[in-house]
Amino acid sequence: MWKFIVRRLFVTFPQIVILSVIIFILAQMMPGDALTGLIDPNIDPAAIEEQRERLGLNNPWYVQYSDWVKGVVQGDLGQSFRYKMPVSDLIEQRMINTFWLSLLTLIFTYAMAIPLGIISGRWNDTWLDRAITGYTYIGFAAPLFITALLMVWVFGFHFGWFPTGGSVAPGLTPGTFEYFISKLQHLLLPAFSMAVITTVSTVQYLRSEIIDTKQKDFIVTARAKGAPESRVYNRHIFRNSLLPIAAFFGYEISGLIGGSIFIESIFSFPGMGQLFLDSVLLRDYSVVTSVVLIFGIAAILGALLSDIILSIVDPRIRIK
Amino acid sequence: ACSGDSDDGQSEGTDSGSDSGDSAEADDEGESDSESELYSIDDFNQIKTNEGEAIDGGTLTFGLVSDTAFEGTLNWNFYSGDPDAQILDWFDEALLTWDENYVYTNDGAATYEISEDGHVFTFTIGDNVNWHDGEPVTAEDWLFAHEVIGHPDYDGPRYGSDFTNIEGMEEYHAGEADTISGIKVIDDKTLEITYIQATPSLVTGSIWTYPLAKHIFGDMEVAEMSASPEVRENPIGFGPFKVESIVPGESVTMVKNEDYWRGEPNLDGVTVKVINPNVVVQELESGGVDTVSAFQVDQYPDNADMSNVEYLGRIDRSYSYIGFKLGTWDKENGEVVTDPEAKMADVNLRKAMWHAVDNTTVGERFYNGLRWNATTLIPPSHPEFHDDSNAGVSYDPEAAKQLLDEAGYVDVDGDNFRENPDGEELVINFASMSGGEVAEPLAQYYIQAWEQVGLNVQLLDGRLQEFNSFYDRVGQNGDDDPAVDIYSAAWGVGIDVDPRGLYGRDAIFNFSRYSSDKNDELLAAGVSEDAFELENRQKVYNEWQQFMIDEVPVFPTLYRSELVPVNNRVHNYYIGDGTNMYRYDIAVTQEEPIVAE
Amino acid sequence: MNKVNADVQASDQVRSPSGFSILWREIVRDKVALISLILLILTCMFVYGISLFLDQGEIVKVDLFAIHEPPNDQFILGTDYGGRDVFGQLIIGTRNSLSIGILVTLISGTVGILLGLISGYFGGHIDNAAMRLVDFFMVLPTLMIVIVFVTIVSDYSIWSFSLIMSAFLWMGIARLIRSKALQERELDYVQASKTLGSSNFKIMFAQVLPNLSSIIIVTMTLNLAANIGIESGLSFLGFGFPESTPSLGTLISYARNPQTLEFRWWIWLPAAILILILMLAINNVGQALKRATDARQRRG
Amino acid sequence: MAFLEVKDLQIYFPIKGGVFNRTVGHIKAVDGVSFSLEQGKTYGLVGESGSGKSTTGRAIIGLENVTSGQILFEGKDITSMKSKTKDLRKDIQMIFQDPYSSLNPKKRVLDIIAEPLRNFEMHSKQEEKKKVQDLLELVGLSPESILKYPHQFSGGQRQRIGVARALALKPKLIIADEPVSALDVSVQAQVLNFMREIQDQLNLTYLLISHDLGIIKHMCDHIGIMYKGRYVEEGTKEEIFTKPHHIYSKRLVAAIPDINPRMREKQYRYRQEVQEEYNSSYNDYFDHEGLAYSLQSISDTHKVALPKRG
Amino acid sequence: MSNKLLEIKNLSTSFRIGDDYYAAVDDVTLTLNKNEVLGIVGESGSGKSALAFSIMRLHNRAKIEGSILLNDQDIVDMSAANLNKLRGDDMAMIFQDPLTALNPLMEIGEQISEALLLHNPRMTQKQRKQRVIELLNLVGIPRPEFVYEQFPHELSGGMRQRVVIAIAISNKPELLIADEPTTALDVTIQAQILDLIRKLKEEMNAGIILITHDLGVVAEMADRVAVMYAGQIVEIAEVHTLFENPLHPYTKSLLNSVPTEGQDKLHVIQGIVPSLKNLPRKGCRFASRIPWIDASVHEENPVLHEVKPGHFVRCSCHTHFYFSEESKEAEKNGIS
Ligand SMILES: Nc1ncnc2c1ncn2[C@@H]1O[C@H](COP(=O)(O)OP(=O)(O)OP(=O)(O)O)[C@@H](O)[C@H]1O
Ligand SMILES: Nc1ncnc2c1ncn2[C@@H]1O[C@H](COP(=O)(O)OP(=O)(O)OP(=O)(O)O)[C@@H](O)[C@H]1O
Ligand SMILES: [Mg+2]
Ligand SMILES: [Mg+2]
Repeated sequence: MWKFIVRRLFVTFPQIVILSVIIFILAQMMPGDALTGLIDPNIDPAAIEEQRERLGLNNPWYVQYSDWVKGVVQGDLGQSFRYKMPVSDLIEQRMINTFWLSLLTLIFTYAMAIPLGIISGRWNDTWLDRAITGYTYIGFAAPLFITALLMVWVFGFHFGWFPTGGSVAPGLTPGTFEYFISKLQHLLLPAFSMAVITTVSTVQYLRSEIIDTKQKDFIVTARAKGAPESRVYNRHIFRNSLLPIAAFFGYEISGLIGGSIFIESIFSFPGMGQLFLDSVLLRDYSVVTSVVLIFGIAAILGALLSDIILSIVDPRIRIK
Repeated sequence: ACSGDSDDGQSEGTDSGSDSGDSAEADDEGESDSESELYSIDDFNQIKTNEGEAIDGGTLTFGLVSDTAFEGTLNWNFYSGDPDAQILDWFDEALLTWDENYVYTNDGAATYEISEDGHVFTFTIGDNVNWHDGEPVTAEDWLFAHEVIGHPDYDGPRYGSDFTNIEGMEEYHAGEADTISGIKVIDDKTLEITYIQATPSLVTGSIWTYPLAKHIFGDMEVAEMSASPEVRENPIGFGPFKVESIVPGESVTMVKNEDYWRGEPNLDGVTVKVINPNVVVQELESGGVDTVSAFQVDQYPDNADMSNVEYLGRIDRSYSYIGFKLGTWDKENGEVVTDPEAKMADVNLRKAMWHAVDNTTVGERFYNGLRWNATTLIPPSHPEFHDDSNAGVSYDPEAAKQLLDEAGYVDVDGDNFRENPDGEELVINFASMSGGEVAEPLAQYYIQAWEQVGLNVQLLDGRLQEFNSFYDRVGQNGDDDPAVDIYSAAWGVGIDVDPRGLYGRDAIFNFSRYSSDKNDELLAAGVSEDAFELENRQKVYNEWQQFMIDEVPVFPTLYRSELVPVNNRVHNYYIGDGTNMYRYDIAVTQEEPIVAE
Repeated sequence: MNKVNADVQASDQVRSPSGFSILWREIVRDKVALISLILLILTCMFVYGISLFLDQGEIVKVDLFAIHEPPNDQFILGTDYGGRDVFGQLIIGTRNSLSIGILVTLISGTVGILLGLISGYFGGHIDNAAMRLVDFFMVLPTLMIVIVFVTIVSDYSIWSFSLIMSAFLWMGIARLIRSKALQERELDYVQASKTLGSSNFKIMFAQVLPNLSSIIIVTMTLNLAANIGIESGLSFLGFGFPESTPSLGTLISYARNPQTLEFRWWIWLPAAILILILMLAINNVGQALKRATDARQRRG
Repeated sequence: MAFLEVKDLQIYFPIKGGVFNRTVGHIKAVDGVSFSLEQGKTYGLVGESGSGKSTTGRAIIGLENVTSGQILFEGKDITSMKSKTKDLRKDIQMIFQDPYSSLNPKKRVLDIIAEPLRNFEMHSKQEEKKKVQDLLELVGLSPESILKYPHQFSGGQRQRIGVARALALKPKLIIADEPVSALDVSVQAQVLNFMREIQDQLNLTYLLISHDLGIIKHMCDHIGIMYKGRYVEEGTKEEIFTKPHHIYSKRLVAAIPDINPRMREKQYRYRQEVQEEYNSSYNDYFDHEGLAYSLQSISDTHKVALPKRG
Repeated sequence: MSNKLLEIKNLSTSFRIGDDYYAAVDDVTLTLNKNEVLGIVGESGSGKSALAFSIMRLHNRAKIEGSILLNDQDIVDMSAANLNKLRGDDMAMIFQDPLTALNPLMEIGEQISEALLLHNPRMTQKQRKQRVIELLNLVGIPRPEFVYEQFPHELSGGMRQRVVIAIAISNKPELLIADEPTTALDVTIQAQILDLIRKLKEEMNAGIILITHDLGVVAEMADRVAVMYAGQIVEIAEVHTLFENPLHPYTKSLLNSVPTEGQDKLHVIQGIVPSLKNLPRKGCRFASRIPWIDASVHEENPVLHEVKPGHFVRCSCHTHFYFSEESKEAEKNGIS
């Protein structure tokens, strides 16, 4: 097991290095830099140039890169130009929000996907199944942002059930119960909006997995033992069909990252996705590179996690 | 401060297709639907009408409209983004206030006197002006602000010509001096600053009026100040409200500063929270916020009858313009080099292009009259200097055609596009910035309008340029992209009207790269000691406005207005300057905002 | 009886194994899929046909006097904030979005199929390397790279856009084809071809590839459904095509503006519905094809 | 000079493992196998599943990399892939086990049978078609079948198509890896009969791989028995079936069910005896790793894996 | 009478193909006694498995007609709940492919003990485990405690088949159906498994239906043999009778196509088994495969005739059957 993880990490490490180089070069290729935004006749261009020099923005990318790597190795992701604070602090703030958002999204996703997938797979080709597959097709076709916008409109403003922006109501003291409740309230709608879309693939996957498992020989064996239908489904079919879903879990992370950019921007939710988009637009390179790197690492770790989960739950590929 | 201003207006106000296409006057009747009304900024107040009885206390919610989180650099000496400034306004303020003509007055936290020769300013800070922690605001603090900004390690954007105009500042900045020779602390509350050049600009915004609390920042490394908790988490000021808590990037809660020097504020507190531009209207309707930092004028026609708010309005200190590339930037010497051979070098061509566009209609159709035809390069937000009598260049496509014909721009190959006087094909590349919702049809409109007079104008790369690449290519770093022939942009004008920063020979932001001796002369005259005399200065600038109309290195297209909706429960709210109202005056009539019907 | 008698007519249900006819039969049998297919073909014919007669320049022409017209006689679907005819934009936008979808599907499909086939067929180190490459592309920050592309490439056209998007969309199909090719190469007919002296190249493309054809058709169809909406997300973030190149995404993303979303449905709703219908239709066809390739799920 | 001679053939498959996925061991699929074939005869290779029969066959035709050892065909070394010249490749062909998967379902019979022709010989379309039709007739299928697809044939017919393909290049040696084990008894008979017929006609040599001793007995002249990658016994049909010497061979022979129900009891008892012998004398026949010893000749044609005497 | 365990009367099992039902098992009638092994042989697709699945009622979408009486209880009309009580208890089945018949994600022990749990709910966990170990011992698996916790993929094919058998016999069924239990296995292992079944039969006194296409296996194991062709039973007889005196042309052909000593040329049955869809629904189904026998000798709608006590044959064409020398000639001609 450990050997396996170590081996995966060995493969992962160069991936991360190449990833960081690529994003660094890309960041440099973008027109403008963090100081471009300061179009102000009252600001002396010389002062800007001075700052640019001081921040090393005029160095070739590899020099900047090596400086950055030197920092990263020492755990210093650099300084955000825009926020005037260490990138690591900034990311820490945002990451917590995104973490909870993703977690809740995942919970919603699975809470919806598993029952729907099971119903759809067990009673396939009934009207219930058709309704569920219909939903999955529509969910597959509907752009995330339209769904989210409509959610804000309907549940945020029309019904006024949920707050429509931010991560917490102003003025609450962290740690108090109100703070916690407020946080949760702010998470519900974005998480649900995202889950409505992310559920789709899991439902479809689970459905076909169940239909597949239903035809397996060992199911006949179970029936031949005299197992009633309920037991055949609960003990044999669901268990076997849910395993691949468990392995899917890690890969969901990549999807969440992509989705968070839309959701956070629509809900003005200060998380990593929003930070990423802002930093790209404002050329806050140290933040961009760090965020992308973290996204990349999260995706890589997600894939690793999937492999590990699969190797734990599936005895056929269990690694000692 | 002036700033590059992306054209962020959206067009929502609709005008239905009225009869013919060339009418400049709006047609309110016809087949138009309910939204086709025209508005005028003159119909708006700058100060909220008060209805009902104000209560004691209450809290106001201020919507900070932004699609990004605010940076949280909550100190005037370090901030760089507008959202931070919006927050700062509530809890910190400048020592000097100004009137509606942007001239410093003596009713602020400090007063000033000018020496005979206009070089030495003596400031006196009011005795009851104290920081939120009770420490008095001192001359020492004011000096300290200058020392920090001038420090070589300073990482904010403030250091510039305003500072280099102080005696001894450059030596200090270069590290050659330990102190700034031009600034003297006379006593606890009195400061004296000597400026190298005495200009009328000094009293219209060129003085740094934000002290920095030395008792707090005094022991800190300059480089670390902007990231310190004293800026980000527990910011301090001496304004009417005190910061109580901050949710980074999202919201700030403030309570009243009972010790405020003007007196105890009416409100108990203020909550500033970021709201997405997409939900401004909904937040206002539902009472989620009392007022907002910005309201896009194109949303106004659809929401003009929102029942729970009153709209305040004023003329914005900005204008949109179209510029012609006439030269390049010489990095070595830091000055504009005008190229007489440039594609757009023919003034008739430029003027014809101005004649060709119908800005009145653009303003009416895209902005329902809340932006309107611009005539000169000094907007009416500066009533003292804007030349009302100058009508600029009118929409007249026939005149445009004639000008072009005379200048030799005629269609020789019959493709309906004019060739240049040498008979070569003339394709004009137009750079326009993306961002504003209406940006694209607007650019498209201009191209069509020019096509009408036979000019082949093409959008650079066939699309709008993203903010950063736009300014990169237009030459904000001095590297002008030769592919750009004309561009459309906007300038926010500083409270000081002096246009040198935008049109001076040594201004990198003079993107058209136009220069001439006459221009230099006029601009210099505008800030000479003579110009202390208002009439002289007006004369100079009127002449300059006309000169720019004649030369057309750029031409202004639209003037703008600013609208702010305010919940009806709010009293004494105001926008703009010189209203004689202050934030501590603001009050509310009930605990909760009024909700729209 | 002096005749070779062994050659028996195996069965009456002699059907071409081309797979295509099976696919076709499945679609015909499935009413929803059939209707979807007809709808799709009609849409394509209509959109591509009519856009030959439409002048894109005319449609995207700004008309200051026709801004935000609701649907009327002159403008069937009203106008947008530039006074431009929404219906015309819808037609051209659909064409553009379809073209993008098709292009992206084809380009990413080709790359994916080639890499997957090579990787699966040869296995071993080649496979290993190829799969690491796939892994790597999976973690690349697609959005950022696309944004950079949009800002630095001066020729931002349907072609270049499709190319860059394809660079991030070939991995799924590569994986699928690889796993199928891995299975396929173990089959005796591949071994047989080797013993018969066919080159690897020949075996891969002439022998293995045809056997993957139905699965390729199915995935490509389903991918097409996904790829049609691909630029709408980017348009939403402000990195879509210029408005002079209308697309469904551009039209939908006008809904970003709250005023448009709430008061001017005619600008974005038809596009949103159209994209939904297109994706559903293609998806329906794809799902029917999928059932056809999976004998156990085949209907009837 | 033997027609085909396999000398001390070893084929190892690496086992990957460890942190770096390095090769940590080997599966000795074939471990020191030597035998030779006579032209025109059928040589049978039997053994239980996984004993390395297929691997041996596949190595001869070049589908498997040889770890060490030598394969000589008509005196020429064809051990490595490269040494297999075009002509040599034509001389050795293979019939596969599964008539369903060994024919590409997407190809017409014409393309299937013409594949080797196209690779090695240049023919016009007409010639090619003629040749294919001739081949079809040879294997007893109607020439009209060329435009049909494999799934339109029964298992036995498919296997004939496979044979026709193998015959297209007029090979001298055919390796038949379980050619009938996927077929029903009645169809099996069809294919086996036919294989014998063309052998006589075309002077073919077969290397017949099977685990069905009934078939081996029916078809082969010489038989080799494999166990865990090694030979345990080799001899003529009579020697193997009437006087199996190695305990494993005995066990294998005893395991064949007898078709005569009256022999049931006898067979059962015989099997018990062999089992007892197997249990008691296991160590005499297998080394400490449970592998067979190297072959010792006990007669001209009969060899048995026994520990070296003395 | 009391010796009769299973009685099948006019059983037909039909599958839906397209819009019609086609009978894969067509009008099968047979009986099985206690402590008897009934062998069923036939080519692939002749309906052997379909018959077995019908007896267990394991088809989910087939139409079953006729009656199946197990200890005089009719299985065909039985409710699902009652059926579940029977399955795995009174009747059990061994499947053809041991590689797929076990749940890959469940421990061996759990899979066996599930069968116990379902029918002996009062057994404690401990008792069950003990019984599982016993069973594993019984089917000859070494180190049962260890295997108990293993997963299917960790066992060889032969081992897995033993596990499948252990599951089947866990509740001492009266009826055991073994559908090609050794087809996937090596000869040596086949011999062991057959020994095991034989031993179990003796111990349990069960009736066994042994389905196979290997005539050798039948010869070794069965007391009586039924030969199936195209969904029908064409001949049933006591094993010695059938092997020594086969009557139906199909049985004869089958026996002749097995390679035996001294046989130079194996017998070949012409043609192929007709597929379900194009079965001749009328007349002798084997007629097309013996074209040299005149059509008139086949019965219109042949039924099983009892030609001797206990020896049943369908269609009287057997009285005219001879192996066609002509056909052999034809094949030779075809080659030359
Ligand atoms: N490509 C391979 N990689 C690793 N091991 C292999 C490979 N091919 C075969 N083996 C192993 O080599 C051994 C011999 O396999 P081979 O297929 O030759 O046996 P066989 O006697 O033909 O068996 P069967 O009767 O099942 O066909 C087996 O243990 C098998 O697992
Ligand atoms: N679920 C089903 N749906 C449709 N047809 C089926 C189904 N199961 C079996 N058949 C058909 O019924 C016929 C009998 O099949 P069955 O599996 O009983 O044959 P078998 O004698 O067991 O063959 P084998 O020896 O290959 O196992 C075949 O033609 C088969 O195609
Ligand atoms: Mg083999
Ligand atoms: Mg069967």
